[in-house]
Amino acid sequence: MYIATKAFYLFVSIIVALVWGLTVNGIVRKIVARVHGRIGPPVWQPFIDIIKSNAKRSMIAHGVMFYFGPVFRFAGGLGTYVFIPAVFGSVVFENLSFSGDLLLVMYFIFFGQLGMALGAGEGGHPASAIAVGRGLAQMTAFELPFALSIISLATQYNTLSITDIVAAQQAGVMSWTVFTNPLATFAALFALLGMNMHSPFDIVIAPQEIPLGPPTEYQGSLLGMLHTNRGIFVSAKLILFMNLYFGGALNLPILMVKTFAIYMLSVVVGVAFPRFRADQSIRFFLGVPTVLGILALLIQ
Amino acid sequence: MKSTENKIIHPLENAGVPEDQRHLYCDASPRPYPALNKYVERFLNWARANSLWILGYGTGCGAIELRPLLTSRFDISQYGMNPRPTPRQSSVFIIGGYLSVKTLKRVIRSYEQMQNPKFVVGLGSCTVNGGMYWDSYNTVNRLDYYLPVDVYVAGCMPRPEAIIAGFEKLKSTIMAGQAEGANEYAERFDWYKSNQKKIIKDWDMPDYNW
Amino acid sequence: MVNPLLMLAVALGVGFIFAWLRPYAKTAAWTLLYGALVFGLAVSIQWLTHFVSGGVSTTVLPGGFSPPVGIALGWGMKEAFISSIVFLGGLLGSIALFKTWRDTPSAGPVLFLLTIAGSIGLIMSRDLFNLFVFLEITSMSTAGLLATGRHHEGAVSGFKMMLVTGLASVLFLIGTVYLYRITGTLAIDQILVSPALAGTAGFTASFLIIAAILVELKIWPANGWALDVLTSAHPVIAALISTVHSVAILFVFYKIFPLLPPDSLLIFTSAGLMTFVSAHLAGLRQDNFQRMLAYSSVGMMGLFVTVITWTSSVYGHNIPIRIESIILGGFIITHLLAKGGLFWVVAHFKDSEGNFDITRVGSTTLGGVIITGLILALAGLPPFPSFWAKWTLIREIAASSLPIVFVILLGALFEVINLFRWLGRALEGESHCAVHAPPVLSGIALFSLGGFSIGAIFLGWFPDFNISILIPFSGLIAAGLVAFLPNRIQISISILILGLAGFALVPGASGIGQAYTAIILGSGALMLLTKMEAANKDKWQLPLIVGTVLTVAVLGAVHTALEFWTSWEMMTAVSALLIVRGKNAKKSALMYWTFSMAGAFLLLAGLALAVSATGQTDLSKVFAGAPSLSIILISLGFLFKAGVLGVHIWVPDAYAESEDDSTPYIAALVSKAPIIGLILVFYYAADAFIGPFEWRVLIGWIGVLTAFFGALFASFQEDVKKLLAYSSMGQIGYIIAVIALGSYTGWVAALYLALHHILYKGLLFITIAGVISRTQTSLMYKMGGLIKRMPLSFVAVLMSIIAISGVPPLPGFGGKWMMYSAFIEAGWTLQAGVAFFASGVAFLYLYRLIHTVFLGMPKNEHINVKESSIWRLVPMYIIIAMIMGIATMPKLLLEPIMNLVQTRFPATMHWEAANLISSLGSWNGNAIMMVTMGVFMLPLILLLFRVRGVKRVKPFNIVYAAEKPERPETTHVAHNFFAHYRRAIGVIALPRATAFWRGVAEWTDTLGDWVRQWATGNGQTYAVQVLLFVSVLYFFMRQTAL
Amino acid sequence: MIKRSLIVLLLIVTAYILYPLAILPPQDNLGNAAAAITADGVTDLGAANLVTSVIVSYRGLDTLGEVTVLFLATAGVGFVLFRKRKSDTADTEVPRQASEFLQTGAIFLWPYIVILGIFIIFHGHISPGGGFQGGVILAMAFLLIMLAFPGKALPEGFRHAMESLSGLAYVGIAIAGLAIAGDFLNTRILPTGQTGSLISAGAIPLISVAIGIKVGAEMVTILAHLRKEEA
Amino acid sequence: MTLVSILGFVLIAVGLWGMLTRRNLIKIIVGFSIMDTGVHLVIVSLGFIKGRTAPIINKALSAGDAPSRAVDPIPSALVLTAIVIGLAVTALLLSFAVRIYREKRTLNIDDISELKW
Repeated sequence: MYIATKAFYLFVSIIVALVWGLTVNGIVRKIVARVHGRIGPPVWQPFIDIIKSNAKRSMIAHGVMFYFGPVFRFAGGLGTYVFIPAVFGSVVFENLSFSGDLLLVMYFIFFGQLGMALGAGEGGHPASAIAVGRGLAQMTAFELPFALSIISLATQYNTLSITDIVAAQQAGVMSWTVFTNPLATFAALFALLGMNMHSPFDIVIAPQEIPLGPPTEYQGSLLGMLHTNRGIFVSAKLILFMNLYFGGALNLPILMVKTFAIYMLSVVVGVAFPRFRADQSIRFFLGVPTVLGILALLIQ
Repeated sequence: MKSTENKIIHPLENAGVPEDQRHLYCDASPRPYPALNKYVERFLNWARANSLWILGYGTGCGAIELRPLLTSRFDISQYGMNPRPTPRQSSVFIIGGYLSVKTLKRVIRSYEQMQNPKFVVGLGSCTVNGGMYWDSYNTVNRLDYYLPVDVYVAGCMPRPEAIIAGFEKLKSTIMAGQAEGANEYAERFDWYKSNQKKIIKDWDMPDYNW
Repeated sequence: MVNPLLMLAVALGVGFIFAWLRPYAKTAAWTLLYGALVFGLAVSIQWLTHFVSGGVSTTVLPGGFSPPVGIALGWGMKEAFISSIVFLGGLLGSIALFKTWRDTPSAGPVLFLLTIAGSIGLIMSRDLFNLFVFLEITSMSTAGLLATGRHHEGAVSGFKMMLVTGLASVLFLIGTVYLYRITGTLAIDQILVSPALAGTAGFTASFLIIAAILVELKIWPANGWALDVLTSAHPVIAALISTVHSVAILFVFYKIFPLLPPDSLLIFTSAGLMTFVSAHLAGLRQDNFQRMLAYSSVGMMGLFVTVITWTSSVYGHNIPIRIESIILGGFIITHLLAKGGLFWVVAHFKDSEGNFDITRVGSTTLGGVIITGLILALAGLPPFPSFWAKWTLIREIAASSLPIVFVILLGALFEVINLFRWLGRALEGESHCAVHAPPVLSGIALFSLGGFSIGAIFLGWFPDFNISILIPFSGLIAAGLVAFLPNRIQISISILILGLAGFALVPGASGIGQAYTAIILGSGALMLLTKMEAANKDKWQLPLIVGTVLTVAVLGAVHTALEFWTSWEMMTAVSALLIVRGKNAKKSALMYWTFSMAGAFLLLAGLALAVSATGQTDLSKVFAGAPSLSIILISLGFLFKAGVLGVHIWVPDAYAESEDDSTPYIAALVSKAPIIGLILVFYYAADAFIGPFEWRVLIGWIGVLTAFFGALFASFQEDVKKLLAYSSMGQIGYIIAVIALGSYTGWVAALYLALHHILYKGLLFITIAGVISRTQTSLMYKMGGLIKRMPLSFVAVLMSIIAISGVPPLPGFGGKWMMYSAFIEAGWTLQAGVAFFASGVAFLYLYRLIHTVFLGMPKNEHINVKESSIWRLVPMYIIIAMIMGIATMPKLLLEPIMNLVQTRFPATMHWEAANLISSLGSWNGNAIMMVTMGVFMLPLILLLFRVRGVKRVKPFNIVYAAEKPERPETTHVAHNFFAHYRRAIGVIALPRATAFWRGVAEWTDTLGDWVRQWATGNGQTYAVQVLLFVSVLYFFMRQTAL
Repeated sequence: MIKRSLIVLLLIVTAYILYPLAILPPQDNLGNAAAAITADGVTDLGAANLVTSVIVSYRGLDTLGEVTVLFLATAGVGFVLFRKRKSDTADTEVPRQASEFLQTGAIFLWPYIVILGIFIIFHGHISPGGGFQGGVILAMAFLLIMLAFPGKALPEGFRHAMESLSGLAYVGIAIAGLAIAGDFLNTRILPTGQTGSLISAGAIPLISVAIGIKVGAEMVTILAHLRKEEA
Repeated sequence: MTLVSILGFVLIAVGLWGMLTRRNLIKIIVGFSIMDTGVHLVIVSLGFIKGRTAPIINKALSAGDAPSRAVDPIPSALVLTAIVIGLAVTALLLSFAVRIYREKRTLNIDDISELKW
């Protein structure tokens, strides 16, 4: 009985996160288009794209691993999400956060990326391999400030449990990590720019140079799954940041506001800056953000 | 539906590729994919029509007219259209003008690498009848001898407004379930292939580029 | 009891008549010759047993007059021992020379016999002038012997020798007569107690005598002549000079050095040390084996002088007999049999032109075994006598003077490097050399060396040593003896040996050590299964693998410091031999050997210091009471062996160049030895490692930086084995860092990580070895697309890279989780950050590994590659099953580990059902596994609905900008995969350590070259050098004496 | 030049080192050993020549060694200079004849020298002389012959036999001392007799004889070896 | 210090100089011999006591007088041994020189240093 209830709650939670994630994507595309002076696609365009991808009749696969790539990716997104408590105090949106703590979430992010990289690798397209190489290299760089920030948080709150961290921020706005530990927050927000792979850190998927990078050979349902994942993964990341740095959310509207606001940060940066080369972006992340992270550790 | 599935598809010869590389290419012939249940298909066609991802092939002069389409002046993204950098993910192939023999080869390869259903839009007179290059020794006069074309946009060059109109035409065709060029290509594969090979003397690709 | 002088008389008598008798009665002459030697040996041994069982030393008075009017000869245990050695060496040497002697003039054997007789005289005589006579007898006879073997070099070096020893004997003579003039007697014992000795004249006279003896002892820098002599002499004669003659003169030194005041002992010690170090330093540059042996002999003399004078300065005249016999006896026996054995090897393999090619030695297996044994014996490795001598010596010296320990160990390091280099060359002979008969005589020497050692152990000379520690050695021999059997039987027997060793070792061990031993043996046996695949071309490999596994395993079962050191040395030696078996592994094995030995010597210094400081033998008590310095030295030793940043340069080559089938044992098992070592140190050493500074913190930083740079270097490798090697380096870095934490969580993490490292590194190396054996290359960019051909191997690699990277749900995550928790708990936040960075960088090489090998474009030449054989797959999948099992139920594994660690630290983690709760967070391996399965199945099922429409295409069916790919080689992105990363932060990955160590090596080499150029080859210069040496020595001596 | 200066410097330093020895005043009393020997030498051994007593008996082992050294020199020289005869030409070559003075003188002097040698050997224990001195004189006699008549020499076999047997005899006497008197090289195995008479001093004369023969034979051998090289 | 011992030391120095500076093997051996002779002189000088006689019991020296009137017999014995040994060494050195000359046709010590390093 417990399991059935849990499964139902989980299902609801996942659907909400997925829909919200895709909607945010749509809104952002609209906003970006407006900034460009365009009308832009409808907000629901991401949903149509997913349906269309799945509506492809034919598909090709380069091998089993190629086929599993999106599965890994999606499982990674799902897993990341289900290990994060989405709404503080909610039974439905508590997800499966009892399985582990912050470290689990950080490492589970790799799960999808690794699987995707493998699938892309089996695709055999040189651009995929190049892009994976860039992606991994960039990842090592932006994970460093993020990790330093997380460690700083762990020592600040003396816990690694996300729920506990959120609980510690419930004393008011000024108890949010962004105010109590701004250095760690900024380090992490820099890392978020990298994680979201928006410009200027989008060398990995540079469409004109290496056609979209890893997913260049993906099509049809496989591509659809990658797009679906984008929805849930964005939600997961944003909710994680919201929980860690912005006091979490007590209900869904607050969650939506906060996550949207966090996402807007990378969007704003993204439309304002051109693209870094891989080595430039690596050096960037190992510069100011890392120093911020180290300071966050040392100052405590 | 069953009959098409069970149809024995003879392996292709792939004579164009060197012998020691043949194992690196898939040697299956394309096959047509039948439509699903009418209502499901109608829904899917709606999605297909509203999420047209473009593969632009801009070797001809027509490609210059695609830029305004993508930017704020005309902004086709409002119709759910988007350029994609790879044929694997694109659903509409825009041939931006005349095709020389050399470019035709690439066009065929790219077209075959798109996934069913896929649509072709020919831009400009050159794709219709050769246009001003009709008597050139090295250009192709009629595109639909080599690929199934869904919509021609005539003009030399057609204005962006005309292209948008062409897309609207394409959309309605898709919604009507009549844009089955991919299946046609598979069904008349031998005919198309022989046409293509007639023009392209140095056929150095596999016979079907999966 | 036979009068010992009869030995001398018989030898002289036979010497006198041999030449005359030989033409008339050949057989009788030879019988007499050998009879005299056998007689002497028998008499000496008879006396030796007499003395050992409590007999009292006697004085022999020829002519019946006691000193001062007559000559007194001493005869006691030491004399009997040395004379046994002399006769044994003489007998073996004469056997080796018999063939040469048969068709040369009688003078050869006569001179040989008289050398022996003269040496006996030197040993017994306690009269200065009599010593002079016997000195002249031995130097004349050896000089004459140099003409053995028709070569003018002998005459040249004989001339030099006569010139220098003539000068030395003049000094000796002047000193002798003046001592007589001053004290009125020539008997050493009376001179020693004479009050007149104290004056300036007495000092000067004594000094002259001792300086002369030092010249005869070949003390640097007055030893150029000796090098030339030993180089040019017939090898057996060189052996005679270097062993029998030198040992006799050494004994003279032993008798007369008390003539000088005790304050001067330090000068002798320094002179000895300088000789020891300079000889081995100069030996580094030798490309002539015999000259290298000459340097080694000279070095040994230096060590002897050091030992004698140093023990005397510590103990006065009451040196404990056990210490003296273990140290001096051990070294002397080794010197005689091992060095002699090597000289005999040279003699045995010299061709008719007098050229010696060491590769011939290894042309037969037996020959290889013999030279290996001899060289290991000379290098002071267990179970040979010199090993015990080295241990006792260092332990004794460490009690009073650490600098001397370091100097000795430095010299010893040069020596072992040198020896191993030659061993590498010798073993090459197996492949490209016509078969030459093995040197039986040297084999006998080797055998008796081992016998001495084992005998000493059984006699109970080492109460802190349990014979079971030698199990690996017997295992190695046992596996070697069955090497002729069919492959699979052989492997079954080897596995059986491992099992038996487990029965013998595991019950005796306790705690962490017990678990360690069991795990090492178990995984070793599992990995051995892979060898069932194909018959072994290399007869050595399997025994060495068995030996390696056993030596690594036995480290967990030791109880005393000596046992620990013994097994450590065995492990070093056997693993080095395993590496050197690789096709082009000579250089990398040498590097491995160098760094391992450097580490081992640091360990030795630390252990010796700890043992002498605590006065304990039990490992736990030794570590518990050890001074900080010793803990630092010991852990430094372990860090060397672990290949941490800075000393890591041996790691990649050693792994990459060893045989593909051997690498798993080195990478997965041998790399655990320093880990268990560190754990044992920090387990027992209460808080000793918090000295003037936080040593732990330093190690922690070294650990995480090793982890980081290991991962970074790995990312830039093209050779798959080097990649894995650097990966191992990185993983070991994590383990070291968490051990250094010294906390409950840290140690649980360390043990957990170590165990996993065994599993997945073993798995990876087995799999990759399979891939390499199929593709015939280890360069990754030459592979590619193998997933189609070797899917099962792909899955294995996939599993292991997920496990290494720490991605849930596989158990690697548990290790990472505990590691970070431990770091944060301890407040090591920056270290945690570096560790995290390192684990991020690890993704780079892991992806590169799996991508460039298994994904991407298959190459045409690998089109027919098959999956690895079943004998590889079975162990692979057993390991995978274990990994999966641990992933699902980590509690099964973690609970015992936590119980073990709980004996040392208070627990800071506990279980709630399947949930592991730390002070910071929680980890539920079981739930994670389930959730992951769930979230994986969901999209998979979704996709499976569509699987019908999927067309499986071939590698070249890719979008290639509307072109078709040209060739797989140009399409496979593999070479310099992380070029952009190199461009970004490659500047910190420059091979600085390599450059540094290369610089060290070059400087050492240059220094060695400079030192060896001291021996100019000009006899006159040598004479000048002798005079110079005497002058300089005089001024040093004056400082202390007057 | 540097080397020379270094050597000069070293010689000065050596002189400095030896200086404390060189300035020792001449002794005016006998040391312990010498005092004991001069006091008891005659009664101990019965030899009038105390130096011979010391050589043969008190420090007999030195002398045995000394004989061995000489023997070694012989063997060594032979061994070092040994070469397989390449052809017989070296032997057939006629050596240059010595002058007539030398030849006549040699024939004339030879018996006297031999007699002198034998005398010195036999009287070593009662007057200055002994085995070594006499042996060398004997050798000189044969050297004279070798110089005067190249190609003539003591037969090699005879020399070898003398060398070996005299050496063996020495060792034998030494062992006899061990067997009879309990000490190796004890010369008192024979009665010491009347000091100053020819038959006295125990085995000392016997040893002198052995030494004399051995020294003589070996000197001749060494010379023979070295002379052979001229050719 | 006696005249003989001074002479001995001078000979030692002269011999040493010859041994270390001459290039010709034979001259080196001669130097060695001179040095050896010097040592012998030194030894002999040590046993001599002014005003005493040789330690031979005869009409000139009765057995009872020996301790007070005889010189030290031991250095004489030692010097005999030393002389013989010196002779043997010289012989051997000479034979090496002969052998070297036979095979290398040189007597220059600088030419026979090929065994080095």
